[in-house]
Amino acid sequence: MHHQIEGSEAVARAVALCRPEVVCAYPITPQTHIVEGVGALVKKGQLTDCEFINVESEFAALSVAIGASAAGARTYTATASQGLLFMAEAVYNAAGLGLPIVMTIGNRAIGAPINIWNDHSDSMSMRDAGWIQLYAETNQEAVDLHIQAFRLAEELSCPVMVCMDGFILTHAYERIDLPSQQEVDAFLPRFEPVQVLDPAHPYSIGAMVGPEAFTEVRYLAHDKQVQALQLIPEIGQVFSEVFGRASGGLIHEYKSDGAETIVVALGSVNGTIKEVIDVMRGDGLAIGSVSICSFRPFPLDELRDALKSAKRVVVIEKNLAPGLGGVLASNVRMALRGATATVYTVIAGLGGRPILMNSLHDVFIAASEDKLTDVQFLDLNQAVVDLELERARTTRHSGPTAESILRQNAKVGE
Amino acid sequence: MFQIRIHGRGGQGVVTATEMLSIAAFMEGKHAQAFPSFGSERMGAPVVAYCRFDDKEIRLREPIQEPDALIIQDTTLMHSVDVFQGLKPDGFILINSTQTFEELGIHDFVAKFPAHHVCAVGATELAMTHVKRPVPNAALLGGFAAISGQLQMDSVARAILEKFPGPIGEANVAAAGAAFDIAART
Amino acid sequence: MSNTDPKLPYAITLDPGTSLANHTGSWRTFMPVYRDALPPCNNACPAGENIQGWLYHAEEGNYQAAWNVLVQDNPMPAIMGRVCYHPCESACNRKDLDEAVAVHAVERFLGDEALKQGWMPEATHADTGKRVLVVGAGPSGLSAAYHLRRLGHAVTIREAGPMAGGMMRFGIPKYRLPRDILDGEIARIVNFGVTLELNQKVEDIPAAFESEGFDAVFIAVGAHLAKRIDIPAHAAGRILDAASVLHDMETSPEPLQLGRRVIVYGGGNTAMDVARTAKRLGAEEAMIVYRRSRTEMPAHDFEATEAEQEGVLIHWLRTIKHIDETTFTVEKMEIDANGRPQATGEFETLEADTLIMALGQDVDTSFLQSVPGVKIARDGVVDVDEHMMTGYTGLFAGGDMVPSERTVTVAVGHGKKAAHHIDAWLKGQTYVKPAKHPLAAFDKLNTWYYDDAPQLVQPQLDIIRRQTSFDEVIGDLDESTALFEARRCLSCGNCFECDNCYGVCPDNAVKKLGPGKRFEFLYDFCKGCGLCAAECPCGAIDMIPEAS
Amino acid sequence: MTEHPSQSVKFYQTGTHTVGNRLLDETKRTVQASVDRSNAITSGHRACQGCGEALGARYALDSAMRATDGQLVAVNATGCLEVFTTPYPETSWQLPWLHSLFGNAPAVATGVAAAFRVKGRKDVRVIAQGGDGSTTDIGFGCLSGMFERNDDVLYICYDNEAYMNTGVQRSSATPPFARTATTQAIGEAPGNVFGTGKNLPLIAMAHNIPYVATASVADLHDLEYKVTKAMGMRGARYIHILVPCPLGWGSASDATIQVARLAIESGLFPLFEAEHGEVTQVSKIRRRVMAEDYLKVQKRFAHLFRKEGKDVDKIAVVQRMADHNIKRFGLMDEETAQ
Repeated sequence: MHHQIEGSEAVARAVALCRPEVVCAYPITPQTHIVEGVGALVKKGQLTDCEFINVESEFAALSVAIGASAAGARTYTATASQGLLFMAEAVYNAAGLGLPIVMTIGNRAIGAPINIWNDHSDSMSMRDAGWIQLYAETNQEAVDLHIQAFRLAEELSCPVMVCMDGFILTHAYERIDLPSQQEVDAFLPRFEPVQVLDPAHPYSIGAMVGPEAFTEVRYLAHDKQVQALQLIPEIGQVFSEVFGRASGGLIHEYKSDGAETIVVALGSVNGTIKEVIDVMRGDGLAIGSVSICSFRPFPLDELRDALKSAKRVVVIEKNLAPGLGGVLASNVRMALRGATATVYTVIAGLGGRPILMNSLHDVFIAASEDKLTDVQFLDLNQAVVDLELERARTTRHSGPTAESILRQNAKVGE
Repeated sequence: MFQIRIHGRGGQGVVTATEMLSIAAFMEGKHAQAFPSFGSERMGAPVVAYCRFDDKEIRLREPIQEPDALIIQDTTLMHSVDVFQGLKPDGFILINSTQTFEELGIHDFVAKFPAHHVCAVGATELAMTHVKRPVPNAALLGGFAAISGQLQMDSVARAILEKFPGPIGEANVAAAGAAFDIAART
Repeated sequence: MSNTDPKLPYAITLDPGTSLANHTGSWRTFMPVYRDALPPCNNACPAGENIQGWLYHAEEGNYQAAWNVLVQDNPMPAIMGRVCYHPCESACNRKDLDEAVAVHAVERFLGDEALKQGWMPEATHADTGKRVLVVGAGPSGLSAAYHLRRLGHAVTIREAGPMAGGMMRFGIPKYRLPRDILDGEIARIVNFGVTLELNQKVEDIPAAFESEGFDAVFIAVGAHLAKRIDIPAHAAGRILDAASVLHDMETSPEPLQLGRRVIVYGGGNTAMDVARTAKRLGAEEAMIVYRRSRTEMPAHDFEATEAEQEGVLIHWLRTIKHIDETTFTVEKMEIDANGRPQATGEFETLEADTLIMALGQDVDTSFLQSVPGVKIARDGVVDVDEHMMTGYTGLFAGGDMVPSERTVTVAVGHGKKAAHHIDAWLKGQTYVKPAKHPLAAFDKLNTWYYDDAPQLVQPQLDIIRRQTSFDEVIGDLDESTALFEARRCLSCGNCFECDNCYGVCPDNAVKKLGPGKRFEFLYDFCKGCGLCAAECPCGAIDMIPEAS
Repeated sequence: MTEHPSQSVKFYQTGTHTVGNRLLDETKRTVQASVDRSNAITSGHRACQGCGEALGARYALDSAMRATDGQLVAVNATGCLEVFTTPYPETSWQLPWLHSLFGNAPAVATGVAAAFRVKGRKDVRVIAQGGDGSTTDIGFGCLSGMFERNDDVLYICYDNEAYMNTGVQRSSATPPFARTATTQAIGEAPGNVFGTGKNLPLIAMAHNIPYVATASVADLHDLEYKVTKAMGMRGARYIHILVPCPLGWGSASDATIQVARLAIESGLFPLFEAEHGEVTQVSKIRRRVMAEDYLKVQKRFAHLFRKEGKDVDKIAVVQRMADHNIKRFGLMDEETAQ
C-alpha cells in the first residue's frame, strides 16, 4: 500500500513488519526519527512481542543488541555518525560473534568539526568490521532493504547495516509502498539462530582465540561475505517475486550499457546522477551510472562487468580518505584491476554540502573530456582554501580552522 | 515538476507545511517529495523547507534551486534572508501578512510577477481565529492552492487532516479554507 | 575442534566444561595431603580415652554411639565425668580461643545417660578360655577386669572389703560422687561378665596360679595406709587420719562425730575432701593447716575454692608444732627461693577438738612379701616393668600400688594398659602401643571458622545445702547443654567433614566422598595453592613438597 | 539447684563458619558443601594458584544456579575471569555464557534479559559479571544505564582492586598507597594516590535499585545468602565481591581467604546489604584487626613497612578509613567499638 510518509517513518514501519523482538534506541541525528517511530509502534500496541529499550549510549545500544541476539531474539537498532564510532568496538564484536543484528545507519559526517549533515564517513569507517553494508538509493529501497536485511543476516549469521543518507532520505516525505504483514511474514522466516544462550545447551560464546585459530576464524568471516555475494542477489530475486518489485541486489546499472563514461556512487545521490545522465544522454554523450547497493561484500566481479565498456569511471564519493582520496574509488579500482579505464575520484556532498545537478553536469563533462584531476572536490571554494592555507603558513596560532573558513567565506562572499 | 520553497522560523511548522503539501500532491496521484533544509534549527531560527511534485518518479535530491513557488511564513525574514533567491520569473509568491506589498516594501519586486501569482494573506490571524494558536502553516497551504492552482483545496484539506486528525486538523482546515477564499478573491 | 556440534561457529563458541582436558595439576610444586593428628585432649587423658572421637558422635546427638566409643577405653564414664581432674581440659586447644571444652561434663552426661538407658558395652572378642584373677575392686582393678573381659578372658575380681570401688568409694565423698552412680557403673561391669567376689582377701598369689589355675593375676590393691607424723603433745586430743574418716563415712552405720572444731592437716585433695566432710557433719569450724601456700598445694584449685565457699578456713604456710589438748601451736612458714617452706620462728595458736591427718597413704605390700621375684621399691610401692608385670611371671600390678600419679583416671588407665599387656602375654605376644600421631597444636588450627562459644557453667548446689548435706555439689548438664558443649570441640587435627577444603578450592580439585568418607584430592587439577590447608579449621591438611 | 544463665543451643559450634556443617540440616548447608553444586566454573581453568576471582565466581554462580534451578545465563566482561576460563579450545563454564567486550557486560546482559522476557522465558535469569576495571571504570556507563532502567539483571563485580589481566595497573577501585604497575612504590608518594577511587556499592545504591550488597570470599555463607536473595528479586541488582589476587596484591596463594577476611575484620571492606538505596543489614566485625594487620601481609603495601621503619602516617590514614567505615556502617557494637 502506498503512503506519503517520511523516510524514517517508513523504515520504522518496515522494521516493525519484520517483527523485531528487541529494539534498542539512542538518539542521534539524523537517525532518531526511526527509533522514535519504532518506539511509537510498540507503545501503540501495533508492534507486539517487542522489547523497546532506551539505552544510555550507542555503545550500549549495540551491546544490548548483542546480548539480545545471542539469546536468540531478532534484534534491531539504528545510529549515525559519532554514534557509530562510539559503538565501534561493539560493531566489530557483533560481527565476530556472528550475530544477525540489523542496524540502520542514517549516514552523517564525523567531526570535528561537528557536523550533523549527510555524508558517508560514518559507515565507511566500519566498512571492514565484518558487517554486510547495503546502501539505499531511495526510501522505497531503504524499506525493502531492511526487510531483506533480516533474512540475509539470519541466513548467514552476520550483522547487516542498511545505510541511508541522513536528512536526504531519513527526513524526506515520499511515496512509499509498504508491504503488508502477510507479505513480509511470507518472505521472512522465523529466526533460527545457529548458536543461542540456552540453559539446555550451555555453550560458551565469545571465547578467546589465539594465533592457532584466529586466522581461520577470520578466513571464515571473509568467506561469509563471499557467500553473501551469492545470497544477496538470490534474496533480491525472491523479494521481487513476493513483493512485485525489484529492490536490493549487489548493484544497479543505469544506461551503463555501452557507456564510455560511467559514474559510480552509493546511495541517494544516484537519483540526481540519473537526472544529469538523462540530460547528457539527451546531449548525445555516452554516459551511464552504476549504483552500488552492496558495498560489503564488495561486488568486484559484477562491477567489473558493469564497467566493461567504460573508458573512464567517475566515482562520486561522499567520504574522504585523507591522504588517499576516496574509499569507494579505491574499491572500484580493485574491481578494475588490469582494465584500462581511468578512475576519477570526485569527493562530493561532504557534511551535507548539496550535490547540485549543475555541478555534477560540469564535472561529468570535464571527465568525458578527461580534464579531471584524480581527486576532485566538487564545488570546492578554492579561494577560501587558499586563503586559509596562506594564513596558516604565516600564523602559527591558527585557531579553529572551520571557524576561520566561515569567516573567510563571509569575506569571500562579500 | 513543480517546486515550492517555504521560509519561516523554527516552531512555525515550515517543515510540516511542505510535508502536507506533499501529501496533498500524493492524494492527487502525483509523486511528491518534501524535505527540510536539514539542520538543527531551534525555535525562532530561520527555516527553509522544500516540496517538489511531479507526475513521474522524482529522483532528484538537490535542494530546490529555482522554485516555482515561494511561501513566506514570516515577513521579518525578508530583512535577513534572500527569500526570493532563484524564484522563476513566472513563479508564485505567497506571503503571510495583513500588510500590503507597499507596506512590506516589496511592491516593486512583486510587480515583476504576474499579478495573480502574488498574494499576501494574514494566515497567523486566521490561525488565531480558527486554531487559537499562531500557526500559519496550514492556512497558507489553502492560500497556495488558491493562487497556484497546482493542488485542489480538497486535497489540501485531506492532507491537513491526515497530519492532524481530529479537531485541531478541522480547525486548521477551516483556517486553510478561509485563506483559500481570501487568496482566491485577491 | 572445540565443539562437537558442527553447527556452532568455529572457535568462538565452545562446548561446556571442556577445560577438563587441561590438567592443571602440572602447575603444582606443593601438594596437599590429608593427615590425622593427635588431639591434645586424647594425648593428655591418663585413661587413654579417644575424647575427640566420642565428642564427634555426641555433637551429632548420637549419645549411645558416643558412649560406645567412650567405653572402649573407660568403663566408668559417669564416675569419670565427676571425679576426673580432666587433664584433657587443661590441654584443650580451645582454652586458647575462649575456654576449654567441658569434656568432663559431657562425659558425665553420657555416663548418666547410659545408666538411665541401661546401655551395655558391646563385646568385641570371643572367649579365649583364659582365666585372669584381679585382686582389688578399685578403679584399676575394675578397669582391668572390664578390658580383659572385652578381650575375651574370664575374669574374677577378689576384693578384701565388703564393697567394690576402692578409693572411689573410700576416698571420694559422696557429694562429689553419688553412690548410686558408683554402684551403677560397677554393676554394669559385673553384668558385662566379670565375677566379683567381696570380702575375699587374697593372701597367696602363687596359689592362685598353681592351685586355682588362673593364667594371670593383676593386683591393684591401692594405697590405704595413712601416713602419720609425730607431733609433740602434752596431752593429745583426738587425732584421726583422713583415709579412715572417709572410709568410716561409707561403712559406719552411725553418723561420725568429729567434734565442733576440726583441723585437717595437709594440702591435698583428700585434705579438702575431709574438711568439707567435717563441715557437712556439723563442725562449726573446719580448718585446714598447710605448710605451703596455695600455689604449691597438691589439691586442685577448685577443691580449695569449693571448700572455702563452704566455710572451710585454710591456714596457709603453717606447721603444727605442738598440741596441748585443744590448743594447737602453729609456726608461720615462708617459701624460699627454691619453693620450699622455711620456718620463721613466729608462732600462733589455734583451738580445735579434733586433728585429722591428711598427709597421704602408703601401700600395704605385706601380702607380697613372700611372692618370689616381686620387688618393693624404696617408697613402698611395687616395681613393675614396662609391660606392668612384676618380677613374678604372670603377676601384673597397677593403680596406686605402682609408681604413678594417684588419681582414679590414672588407675583406670593402668587397668586398660595392664589388660592389653596381660592379653598379649597370654597369647605369647608383646603388646605394642600403636604409634601416636603428631600432636595437633593450636597454631595449626584456623579458629576463625569456630564461632565464639564460651564454656557452659554447670549448675552448683546452693551453699546452705552444700554445707549441710552430702547432695552432689556439681549438677548435670541437660541434653541441650551437653550437646552445646560437645559441639564446642574443635576436632583438632582430625577432619570433621566441614567441607572447607571442598569449598575453598578455586580449582574444584577436591572430591567429596560422602558422609564419614571424607575427601580426596584430584591431583590432576590441584595447582597446589594451599588454600585448603590454610583454611582447614582443624589442621588436618599438610602441604608437602611435590616429588621432583 | 540454682539455674545457670540460660543459653539456648545455637547452631554454631564445630565449624559454624565452615563451608559445610554436618550438624546442620541438609537444606541449610551451603551450596558449596553440596556434591550437587553445579561447578559453574569447572576444573582446568587457567587462573593463578589461589585465585580469589575463580573462587568468588564459582561461589556466586553456583549459588545463583541453585536459586534458579539451573535456568541461568552469564554475561562476562573482558578480564581475567574471561581469559582464564575460555581460552580456545576449552571453556570452564558449565552454564550458558557470553563474552562480548570489556565495557559492555551490563548492556549485553540487558539484551539477554530482554530476549528471554520477550520470549516468555521468565524462568531464565541473567547475571552479568566483571572485574573492578570493567565495572568501576570502562563499563561504568553501561552499568549505570542498566541500573537506571532497572533491568532484570544481577551484576556481580569481582573486585580485586586493579587491572590484573593486563599486569596489575591501577583502577578506580585501587586503594590508597597500593603499588600497581601504574602507581609504583617510588618517589615522594609511593603507591596509589590517596583520596581517589569510587565506592561502587554506594553509587549503585544512589540508583535506588532493589538490591545492593557487598560480599567476600572470606564469608561464604554471607555471599551465598546475598546471591540467593538477589536471585529471588527482580530488577537491577548489584553485588560487589572482594576477591583478593595473590599476583596483584603480593599475598601468598594460600592466603587469599585470609586476606579477604582481614579486609572485613579491619573494617576496610564493610559487608552490608541495601534495598532501594537504604542500608538494611550490616555484618558485624567478629574479631577486629587493625588496618595494619591487613596491609602488612600484602607486598603491594610493602613500602609502608620498610626496614628503616613503618610509614605510620600512611598506615594511620588507612586506619582512619577503616574507622570511618566502622562508624558509618556500624560494623561493631557500640561498646566494643570504643
